[in-house]
Amino acid sequence: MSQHSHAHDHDLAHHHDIHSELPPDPALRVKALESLLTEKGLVDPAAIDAWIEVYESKIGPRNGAKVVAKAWVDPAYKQRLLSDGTKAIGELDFLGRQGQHIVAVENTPDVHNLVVCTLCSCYPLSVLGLPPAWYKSAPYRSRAVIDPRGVLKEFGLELPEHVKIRVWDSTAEVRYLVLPARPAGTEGMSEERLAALVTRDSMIGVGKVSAR
Amino acid sequence: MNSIHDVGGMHGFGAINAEADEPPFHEAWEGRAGGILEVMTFPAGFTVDRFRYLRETLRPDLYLTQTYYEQWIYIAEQALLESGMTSPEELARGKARAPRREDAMRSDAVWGFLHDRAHSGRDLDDAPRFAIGQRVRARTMQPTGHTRLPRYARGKTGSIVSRHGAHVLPDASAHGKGDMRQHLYTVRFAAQELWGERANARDSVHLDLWESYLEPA
Amino acid sequence: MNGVHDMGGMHGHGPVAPEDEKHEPLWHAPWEARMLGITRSMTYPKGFNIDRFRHIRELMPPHLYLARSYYDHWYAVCVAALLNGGLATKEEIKSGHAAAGSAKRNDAARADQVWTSQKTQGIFTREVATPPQFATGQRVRARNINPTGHTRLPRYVRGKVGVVQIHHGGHVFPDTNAHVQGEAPQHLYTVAFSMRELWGADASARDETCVDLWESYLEPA
Amino acid sequence: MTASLSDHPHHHDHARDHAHSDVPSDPAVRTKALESLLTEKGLVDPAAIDAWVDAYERKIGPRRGAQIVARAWVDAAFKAQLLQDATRAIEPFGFLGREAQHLVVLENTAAIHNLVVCTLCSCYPWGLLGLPPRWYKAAPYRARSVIDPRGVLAEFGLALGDEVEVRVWDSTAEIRYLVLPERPAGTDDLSEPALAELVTRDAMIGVAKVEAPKGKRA
Repeated sequence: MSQHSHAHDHDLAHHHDIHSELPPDPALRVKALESLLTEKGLVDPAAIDAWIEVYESKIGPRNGAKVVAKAWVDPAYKQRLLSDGTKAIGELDFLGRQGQHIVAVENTPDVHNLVVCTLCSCYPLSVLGLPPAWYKSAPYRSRAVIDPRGVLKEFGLELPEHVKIRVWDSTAEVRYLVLPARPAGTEGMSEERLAALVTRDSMIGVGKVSAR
Repeated sequence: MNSIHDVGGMHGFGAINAEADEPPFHEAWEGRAGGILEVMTFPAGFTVDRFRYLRETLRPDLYLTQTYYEQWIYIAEQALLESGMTSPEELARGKARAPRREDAMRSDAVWGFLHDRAHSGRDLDDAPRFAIGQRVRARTMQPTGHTRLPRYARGKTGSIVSRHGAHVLPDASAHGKGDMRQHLYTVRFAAQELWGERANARDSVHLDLWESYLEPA
Repeated sequence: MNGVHDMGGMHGHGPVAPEDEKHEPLWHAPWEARMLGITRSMTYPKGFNIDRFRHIRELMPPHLYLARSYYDHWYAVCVAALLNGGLATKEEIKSGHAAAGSAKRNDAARADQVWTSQKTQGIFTREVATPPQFATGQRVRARNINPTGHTRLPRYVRGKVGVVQIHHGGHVFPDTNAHVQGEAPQHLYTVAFSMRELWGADASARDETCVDLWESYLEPA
Repeated sequence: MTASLSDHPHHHDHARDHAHSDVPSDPAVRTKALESLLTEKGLVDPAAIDAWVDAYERKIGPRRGAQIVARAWVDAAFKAQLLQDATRAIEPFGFLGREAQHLVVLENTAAIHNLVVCTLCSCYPWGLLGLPPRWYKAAPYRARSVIDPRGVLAEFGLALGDEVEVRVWDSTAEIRYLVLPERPAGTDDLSEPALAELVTRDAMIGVAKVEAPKGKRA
């Protein structure tokens, strides 16, 4: 497992000496970067717009909510989802970049799952859209693996002592989707209505789904 | 506390850039800051361990960017605020409200203070638990308060190379627990035990560790 | 690389203080959206990949890594990638304009390719000739290694013993891919570590943390 | 003892940045404001600050440590006592005190090279070497000296053969370490004061060797 340190040091140099010579305000720097890249033909602004459109209207937590609702109403699908998340989510055509290899982890009365990426911000984008700011921040990344109950308390979620917490640190390209418990009192609901109940937070593991 | 101060074994901080013929203070205010933190009257019960702990609570990016003596000023501000000796308004305005004390250290007492022999060694009746040469493991523990057991050594096995009698335990003394004392040992860890077989087979790192940090290996 | 990015198990970063899901905007400023678009669609140097992106981010000056917001990290990485790859100069980055007379490329990713990229990119499973060394249920130890280059083995699990939960087959290996030394795929496993093993006797006896680890990170326990 | 002092270990680890917002950002202004406030409250005497600054600018510095090294080079009995109980051996010099209460002297030999660091903050033998240099207190040195001591020494221009054992000493308690460097060849005729002149601060931290005087070098 050799790695050439010279390539590594080379990158280091580029970071160090540029930041002190640039304006602190990111808005100015990003504007300058876009105009430079456009002038050099290294980016097409229309493609930037298209990517923003992808996350503003095509990809988001409603994808994940549909997967959860289907698993709640269709036991066979739930079984497929838990045994091969990628294939089952592929059935709904919700696979995609940062969501090609997905493992669904089920919350039960005895086990509560919590997803984090301590090393950067890995997150199942294709089913949940872009991660919230707190998910990418140092407080969450640092404490989720050492004090999950303390972190959940900050989300207003207190789990009884007997519940086992399983934290999933997304250190590879495998992405984790929490299958929250279906709330009581939703027996008569349609799949669509159930999906509407499913919150983004519950699919990360920092919240539960409530019937109201 | 596993905060940013515990940097042993980290990468990414770049070159050391040692300065030749460096003056003790690069600017006048640094000398003043050093002097303040050394000769000022601290709150009752304040200890060097509390001093170190307060520095560890600095916001991580500030810990890495503020100069050393600027962090000392932060420590003094925290010590004064948390003990109520100073109010936030006084600090912000630099103007005092409460009555003046007359017991500050005088200049003619400074040389004596710098050569005073009060120290952290303490008497302790119970015999030391570990012997020279004994194999011990640094415990895997994650106190959220002050500790002097760096993360890089936790869970690692080494051998006792010397004993220093009993000393005040920083983990207690930093949090108002006064004079709890424990036997203090120097433990040698092989570099390969700490960093894996790619480390030099001959080299070692020595840490001074309190008895409660250690367990028989 | 034991950088500030490897923060699992740290204290001192303050409260999570999450924004309520119902009110958190997708972007907290327009430049964040533009920066995402740039990162997704700009032309990178040859051989650039997501593992290299992560590694260059880890190489940010530590205080900037801790102080700057997320998309501002992406800005730092894109700029470093452009400079390292010779696609732009420092003066161009500072001015925001191409140097006089410099060539303009015509191969930038187009808007009509975006959805295809979203649907098809980011597949990291690969065939691996050798059979998996470990089986689910087996006790393994995360090796005590401290590479100075990119790795996905967090410091908090090194030397710890866990149980293989899932075998994911072969995956691109980041420690070589990040340094443009090939994908060198290896078997990938999810390993569960009890909190007590990771953090000591005061930790919960019941909870555990699962980490995805490549075969070369592991040894039989 | 106010409650906040006894906030026991499992306090919440909220980073204390609230105090940063309402104090001046420029450290010089911030220090001046603090000094004037403390003086008004009678919590500090500016003349005492002057005396402290003067002590470390002019009186307490590496020349103290150099005296001890030179004595050890010329007086075998003292060296033996120094290596056995440095605190007692150094007592007569009048150097003990602040940040120099429990001393251990580490002898460098052809086979063993010692290097001193404090990875957690900046512990350093003030009484013998004065105040630590900036690089000693900064992250690059603190982070790497325990994991890559030979890389650190190379940055100081010191290359050690693989046959040499490097011992790093992380000052995690109140024990303060002083490296006793090897005496350079070709200095047999030098007086103790002349030998002391050769001894650098860096050599007593372990990031350098003591060089023979220019004329004498092989």
